[in-house]
Amino acid sequence: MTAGLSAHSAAHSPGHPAEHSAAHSPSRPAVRSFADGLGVLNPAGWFGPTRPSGSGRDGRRRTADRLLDLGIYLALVALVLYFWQASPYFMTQRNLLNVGAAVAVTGVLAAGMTIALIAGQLDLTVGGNIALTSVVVSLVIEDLGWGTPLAVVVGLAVGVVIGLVNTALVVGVGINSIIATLAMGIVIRGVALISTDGQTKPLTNLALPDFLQDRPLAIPTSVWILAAVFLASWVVMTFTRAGWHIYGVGGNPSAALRAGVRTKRVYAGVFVTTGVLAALGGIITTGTSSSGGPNYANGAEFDVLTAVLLGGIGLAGGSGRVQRTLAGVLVIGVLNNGLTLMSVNSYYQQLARGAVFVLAVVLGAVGERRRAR
Amino acid sequence: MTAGLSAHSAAHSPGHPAEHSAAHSPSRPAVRSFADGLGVLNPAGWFGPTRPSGSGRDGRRRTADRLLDLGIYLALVALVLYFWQASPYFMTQRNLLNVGAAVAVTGVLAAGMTIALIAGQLDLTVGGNIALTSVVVSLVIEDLGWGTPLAVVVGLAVGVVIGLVNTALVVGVGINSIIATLAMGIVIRGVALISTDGQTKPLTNLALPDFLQDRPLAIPTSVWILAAVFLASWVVMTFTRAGWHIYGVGGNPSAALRAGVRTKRVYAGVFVTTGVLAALGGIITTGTSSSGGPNYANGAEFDVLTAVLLGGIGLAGGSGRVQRTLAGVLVIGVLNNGLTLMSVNSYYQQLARGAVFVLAVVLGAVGERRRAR
Amino acid sequence: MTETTTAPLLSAQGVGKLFGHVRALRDVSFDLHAGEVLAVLGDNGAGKSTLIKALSGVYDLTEGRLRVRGEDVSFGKPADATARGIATVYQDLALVDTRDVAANLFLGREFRRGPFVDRRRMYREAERILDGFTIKLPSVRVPIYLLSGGQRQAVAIARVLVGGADIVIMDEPTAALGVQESERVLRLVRDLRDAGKAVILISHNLQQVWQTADRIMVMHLGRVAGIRRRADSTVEEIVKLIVYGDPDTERDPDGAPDAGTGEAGAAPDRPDGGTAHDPVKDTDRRAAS
Amino acid sequence: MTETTTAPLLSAQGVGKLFGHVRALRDVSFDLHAGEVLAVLGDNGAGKSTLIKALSGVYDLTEGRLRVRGEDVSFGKPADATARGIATVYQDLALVDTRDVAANLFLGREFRRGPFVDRRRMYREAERILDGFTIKLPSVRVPIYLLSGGQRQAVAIARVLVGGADIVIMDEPTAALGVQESERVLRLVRDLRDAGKAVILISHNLQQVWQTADRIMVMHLGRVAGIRRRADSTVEEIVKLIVYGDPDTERDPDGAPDAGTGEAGAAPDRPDGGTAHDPVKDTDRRAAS
Amino acid sequence: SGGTGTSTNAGAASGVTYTAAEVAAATGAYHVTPLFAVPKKLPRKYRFAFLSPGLSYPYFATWSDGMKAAAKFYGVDLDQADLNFKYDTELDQYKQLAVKGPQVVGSQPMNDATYQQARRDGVKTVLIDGTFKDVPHFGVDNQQVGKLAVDTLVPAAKARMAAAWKGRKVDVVGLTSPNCSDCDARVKASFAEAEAQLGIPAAHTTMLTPQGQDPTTSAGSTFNDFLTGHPDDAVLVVSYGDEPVIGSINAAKAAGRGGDVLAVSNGGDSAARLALRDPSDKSMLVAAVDFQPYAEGWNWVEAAIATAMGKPFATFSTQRVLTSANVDRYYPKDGTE
Ligand SMILES: Nc1ncnc2c1ncn2[C@@H]1O[C@H](COP(=O)(O)OP(=O)(O)OP(=O)(O)O)[C@@H](O)[C@H]1O
Ligand SMILES: Nc1ncnc2c1ncn2[C@@H]1O[C@H](COP(=O)(O)OP(=O)(O)OP(=O)(O)O)[C@@H](O)[C@H]1O
Ligand SMILES: [Mg+2]
Ligand SMILES: [Mg+2]
Repeated sequence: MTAGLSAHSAAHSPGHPAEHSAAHSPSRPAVRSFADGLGVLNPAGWFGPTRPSGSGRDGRRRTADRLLDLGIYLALVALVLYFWQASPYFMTQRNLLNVGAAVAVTGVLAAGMTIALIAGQLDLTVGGNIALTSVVVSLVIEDLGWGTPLAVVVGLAVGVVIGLVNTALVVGVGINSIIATLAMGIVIRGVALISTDGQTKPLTNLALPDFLQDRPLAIPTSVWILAAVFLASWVVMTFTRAGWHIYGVGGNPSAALRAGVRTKRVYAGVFVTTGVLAALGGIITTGTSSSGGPNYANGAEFDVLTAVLLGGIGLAGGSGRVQRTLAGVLVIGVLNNGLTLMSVNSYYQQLARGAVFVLAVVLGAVGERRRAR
Repeated sequence: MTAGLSAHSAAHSPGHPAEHSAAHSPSRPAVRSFADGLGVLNPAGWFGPTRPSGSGRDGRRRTADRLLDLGIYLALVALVLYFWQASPYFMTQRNLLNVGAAVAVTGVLAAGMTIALIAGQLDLTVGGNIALTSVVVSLVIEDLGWGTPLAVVVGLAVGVVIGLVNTALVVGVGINSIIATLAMGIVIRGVALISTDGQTKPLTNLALPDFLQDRPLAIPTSVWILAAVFLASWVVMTFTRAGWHIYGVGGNPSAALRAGVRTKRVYAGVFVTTGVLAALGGIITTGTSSSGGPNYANGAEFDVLTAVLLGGIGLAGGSGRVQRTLAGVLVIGVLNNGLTLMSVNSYYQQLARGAVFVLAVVLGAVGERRRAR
Repeated sequence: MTETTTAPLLSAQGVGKLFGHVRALRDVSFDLHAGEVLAVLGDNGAGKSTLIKALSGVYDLTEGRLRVRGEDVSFGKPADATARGIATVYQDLALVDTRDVAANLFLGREFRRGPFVDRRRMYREAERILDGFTIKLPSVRVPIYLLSGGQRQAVAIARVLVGGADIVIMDEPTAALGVQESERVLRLVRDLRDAGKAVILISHNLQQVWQTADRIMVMHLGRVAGIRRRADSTVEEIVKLIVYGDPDTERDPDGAPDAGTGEAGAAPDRPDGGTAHDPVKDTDRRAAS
Repeated sequence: MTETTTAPLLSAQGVGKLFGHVRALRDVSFDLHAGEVLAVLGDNGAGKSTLIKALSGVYDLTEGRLRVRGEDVSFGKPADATARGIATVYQDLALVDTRDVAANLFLGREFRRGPFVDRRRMYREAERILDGFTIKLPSVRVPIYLLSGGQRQAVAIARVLVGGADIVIMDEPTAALGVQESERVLRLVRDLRDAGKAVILISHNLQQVWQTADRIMVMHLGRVAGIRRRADSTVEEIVKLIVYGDPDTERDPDGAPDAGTGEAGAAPDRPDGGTAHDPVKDTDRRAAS
Repeated sequence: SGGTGTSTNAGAASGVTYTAAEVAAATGAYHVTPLFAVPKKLPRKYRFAFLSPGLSYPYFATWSDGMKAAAKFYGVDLDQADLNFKYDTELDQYKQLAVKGPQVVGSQPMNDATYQQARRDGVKTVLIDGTFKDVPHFGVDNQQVGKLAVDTLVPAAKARMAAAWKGRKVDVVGLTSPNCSDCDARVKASFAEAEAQLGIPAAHTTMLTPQGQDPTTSAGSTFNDFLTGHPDDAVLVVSYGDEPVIGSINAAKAAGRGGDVLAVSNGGDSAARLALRDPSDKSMLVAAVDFQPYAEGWNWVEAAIATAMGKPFATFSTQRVLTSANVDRYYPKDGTE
């Protein structure tokens, strides 16, 4: 290799000097000869999309860029610090648990939406799903008298069915998931409204509310559920084949299919997951409000999308982390909580929420740019 | 050219036999020789995205496929025929004008959203924009007493400012337009809420309501405005350089830039257009409700998106027609009107709307598939 | 050269493929033996990509049958072909840009340990395999989008080695590569052959084919125009097969009217069978699936 | 061959381009005269695409200057280059798939009649121009996505003729084409030259370059390794320039360890300067803008 | 103000008009008191139109049920449109219903454009729970609702402030709903009244707009935040409806602040009735102002008939306040459903 070439190479992959290859004692002689030139080629890539490269791996990156990458976590820390000094009540165990309980349903939905976005899909039926599930669970408990555990199972089954219908439209018929789930969401809420004739169905059997208002180890059940959902999502997406396949299918569906991933099954799994998580949200809602309501969670899909986008997920699929979404959800929760603690006028609260959102995405875009420089 | 090759060619472009080229007397000898082989190559294309080809140009296309392509127009006709026989009130001039008036604001917004989608962008600030505009116009008329024409100008200026802010975020900072406008929408509604302290601001000066309730040539002003907006959108998108550039920028931004199109200016024009059209919607709303309300048009962006998607626009940019959007808007308007005339329970109306939407997109997807076969 | 008299590893018999009313393949038959490189040549639209997609389980056949190691097979999906020991390097590489090298190498066949993926083992194995290539990758934990084109190509090829496949199909593996890199890929192809695997190599570069292939199959308008042992053929014959689908046809003289811009001293306008000619050069579109 | 002593149409002097800390071009100087074809060769990453993007106004220069017809120019955007009579055929063709042929041909310079585009005139002109190509297009009202690759390539090239540019830059116009189609494109290049235009042709196919170019500029690691008149050079010299950036260097013998899989009778592993060698073959990534 | 005089038994010659007893019997558990003695034989076939604010909201859905039942009972045609809380579309919705030529149109609230259009069309208007210009109306409007809540609170609040809460800062919290000007208006009316009657300054009033999936839970967590931020204060809670108040009571209970909260809810929906029956809520939930939406809906049809006939209708005398003491009497069937 000429000096020129290796200098060129070193400029792009500094941690991997050209000498590296010489140090090997290859274990597979048959392929050993396929080698050293490949590392020194045009690092900007020829085939793929023109993503930033090169500079992403060099030393400079480890300063402002890393900070910007941590954006949403920093925003969360900054808000916490601000409210901590601004209100003596903020940093108390009770208040923090309140924040957790307040974002439980949004968080559960956001976990599902994150998985869907990683798979390159969107599920906008979640609001209707919550309404229908809450109505069905209440009707099953009150009118059929089937008992709460069975009602919960029925509620989750509603989520599964919605997930399968979405799968049929998106995978079977081939409709873009934004359009398919937008339309299905209207239908589902119509069904919920018809089931109770527009009325809220209050629970008189309080097993579900009692369960959800319980505080095992001093932590509300809904916070436990939130934590469990995020833990499970993180484990599945990071450590299981299913999660790896979801990332693969989202990043390049055709490549995943050709690599032997059963992509239809993956999509079905994703829509069933978002459906079941929304149904879980509906069950939590039923418990915490002691009632099922066909008007519940109106527009919830867009609130959830806001939280997920705040976490900085890519819209193209194949990337995103549930832990960032959790941070996004908590930013919204902390903001609502802190502004209320400080008795900020509710119209200004709305402005503040919007402003934080704009700020977060601007910082995210600036970070993206610095990386692409 | 061998017989085999020309047979191959004929299979793909039957209307253009290989003999065609021989019939020419080329006017530019310098390039004449660059010729006949190019027409007979692999018709599936090598570089581009794998869009359907070939079969799109053959005879079979002109049957069921054309019908499916006309889907939204057929849906509109079918609904009109159905309601005509179902309700004696439907097919009256007065009722049809009411349908027009009822969809005026949605239609004006939908024209803007269509242009944005053709440009490959989305503007989700339109709901907040209507609210802010209506509030500003009312405040200007009532509290500043500036007179209605000036107030209208101020209202449109609000739309321009919102469009420019969106441009700054999307083009300047480089944020995805879905995220940027979702965030800005929250901010804008916050500003509207603060401006009137959450209250509706009624008009006592009735120049604007009177203007909008006027019926020149027996047609309500708002219908005239709707017609003018769609006519203008159609003319601009079909017959002007600006429109051609919007299609170009939406279809392939990088190609349009390299072809000398000033893409940033095009995007700015698009966002200002959606902003101004939303402001126009806000002004119509102010007039037809005789008041400005910070809660007006809540979630309007998604209603509008539904209408536009019903028109069958592609989400990828570069395609779509305002006349199809108008049909989508009218389908929603006719459906709402007809179901109300027939006194259908509101929950079943919701279900019917959802079902028509699902049906329309399923038919659209089936048509798309047939074409791709 | 390494052709044997044993049963073929892969055998296609009368294979055909219809897309609606377009007949992309008809009556394609050939055998592939262990330890040989079969090059597939043909002009644009000849059906090469369709053929390899059929062999890889991306498309199902409309006619004919495939046998692998003497058994009739039918591939409903790519995973079925993989299970039969067929590995494909697609021209678009088929990598997931957002995932790291190891995740791409093992996509669809991740190692597991109980219910979880065995990340450490995959990273270790990925390092081992790519160390075998002595390729300079920053790390097997780097996402693909940060890699150069050559590095990506290497990862795509390494996927073949992960599965332990013995039938390897490569669709224009050198189309995007420069001189030295192309050579290395071709050397890998020969190494695979020498390790007893069967390789199908699609290329438009006759010179590279000549360096590498044992047999050459030329396709023309969806048919097999001819199969030749490289050692028994000439470049001229192959070029004629590619262009006319027939080794004996002379070009129809009025195929393209002469522009009369005649340029003394310039190279001839048409392939004249000279060895210097690079007959076909092509880039496949992004593979449809 | 057609080189003249008149002032160059285009002249680059000490042109350099930095991406952050990556120096993609440094000190590139050359002249381009009317009625000549200048081929630009170079290995992957040599800077060819960066250079033509700088000449087309896609990138602005960090160093050096450009002169067109003797005047200093500075291109802030592609439209500035177009206005100076520079037209570029990008390798990704830069067509808008959803728009029809005429809209693509005239994109950015639509004919107008009052406030409106003159559609009839554009359709008429588009037909006239493409009739000149005697290309079989279904109609100039067909959207690009329905066209075959060759038809698309023709539309992209026809764009050059629409503007009446006299400096034409083509980035691998034949990369996706088969034998006959490549020939036709090269013939068009020569036709353009003969019509007095100046053409810059980027290609990795030395054989094609040899058929077409008057002068050859080889780039290596962002620099000009050398400019040769084709008539005065040899393929061997050009290959050395491409690979080593220097016509005299002999290959470093331990550049790549020999695998020892030696194959008697096989073609040599490395370019040996034989005319049969196709030194570089490459596909550019989708052009970034 | 709207209806004048009492016509309930004015023309109640037996068999000519429906009697209060007949109406009470027809409405069962809702036990509606008629506003107008409707003739059994109406002068003509009437057609009415009503613009419902949002039928997905249970309160308005119940209104609608009452109207539909009354229309059936009295033999009039009724068309309803659902504004879906898009009040800005009222005029358009009105016009669509006006095609059928109704004699009377009703809505809540009504804007000037719709009012003017109805006048131009010669359609009479009857408002419910709101006032507009000279339009006949009944029920309680936002100002009255806000005042009524505080009226109901005052005795209990004064007692507390004189005893357990003596010397403590007393806040008034108004729970509203996002994007609901009417809700905000009610809450603000309560604030004004609390200042007038209890001397609580504006600075000690806070309007909260809970964000979440359902009104009960979201109000609970937001109110919880408020309690956390005001650990030493006593709080009077008002709202636009029942569910947010129930949420806030639940939150206070969970936070162990039951002694610091007094609340009145508006509406008298099932959620409030359940809470009134719950002994653990007794110390906090003073009362639920019972709007009897079903009765109001029923009454609107009577008022519309009266208006169409050019007759006056009786003054609506709701202000029925549900307490733990009387809830079983007014809603005897609730518990057994
Ligand atoms: N999905 C499809 N639908 C319809 N026709 C198709 C499809 N895929 C391929 N074809 C047709 O089949 C024929 C063979 O195409 P194929 O892609 O296999 O050619 P190829 O030899 O790979 O050509 P190239 O060298 O251009 O890649 C062509 O005529 C093509 O138009
Ligand atoms: N936008 C960019 N940002 C950073 N570096 C870049 C950018 N574009 C090109 N480069 C670098 O500039 C150098 C020259 O790239 P260029 O694309 O001009 O090469 P090329 O000669 O066209 O190669 P190929 O034959 O592979 O297309 C490479 O090292 C590349 O990594
Ligand atoms: Mg191919
Ligand atoms: Mg290049």
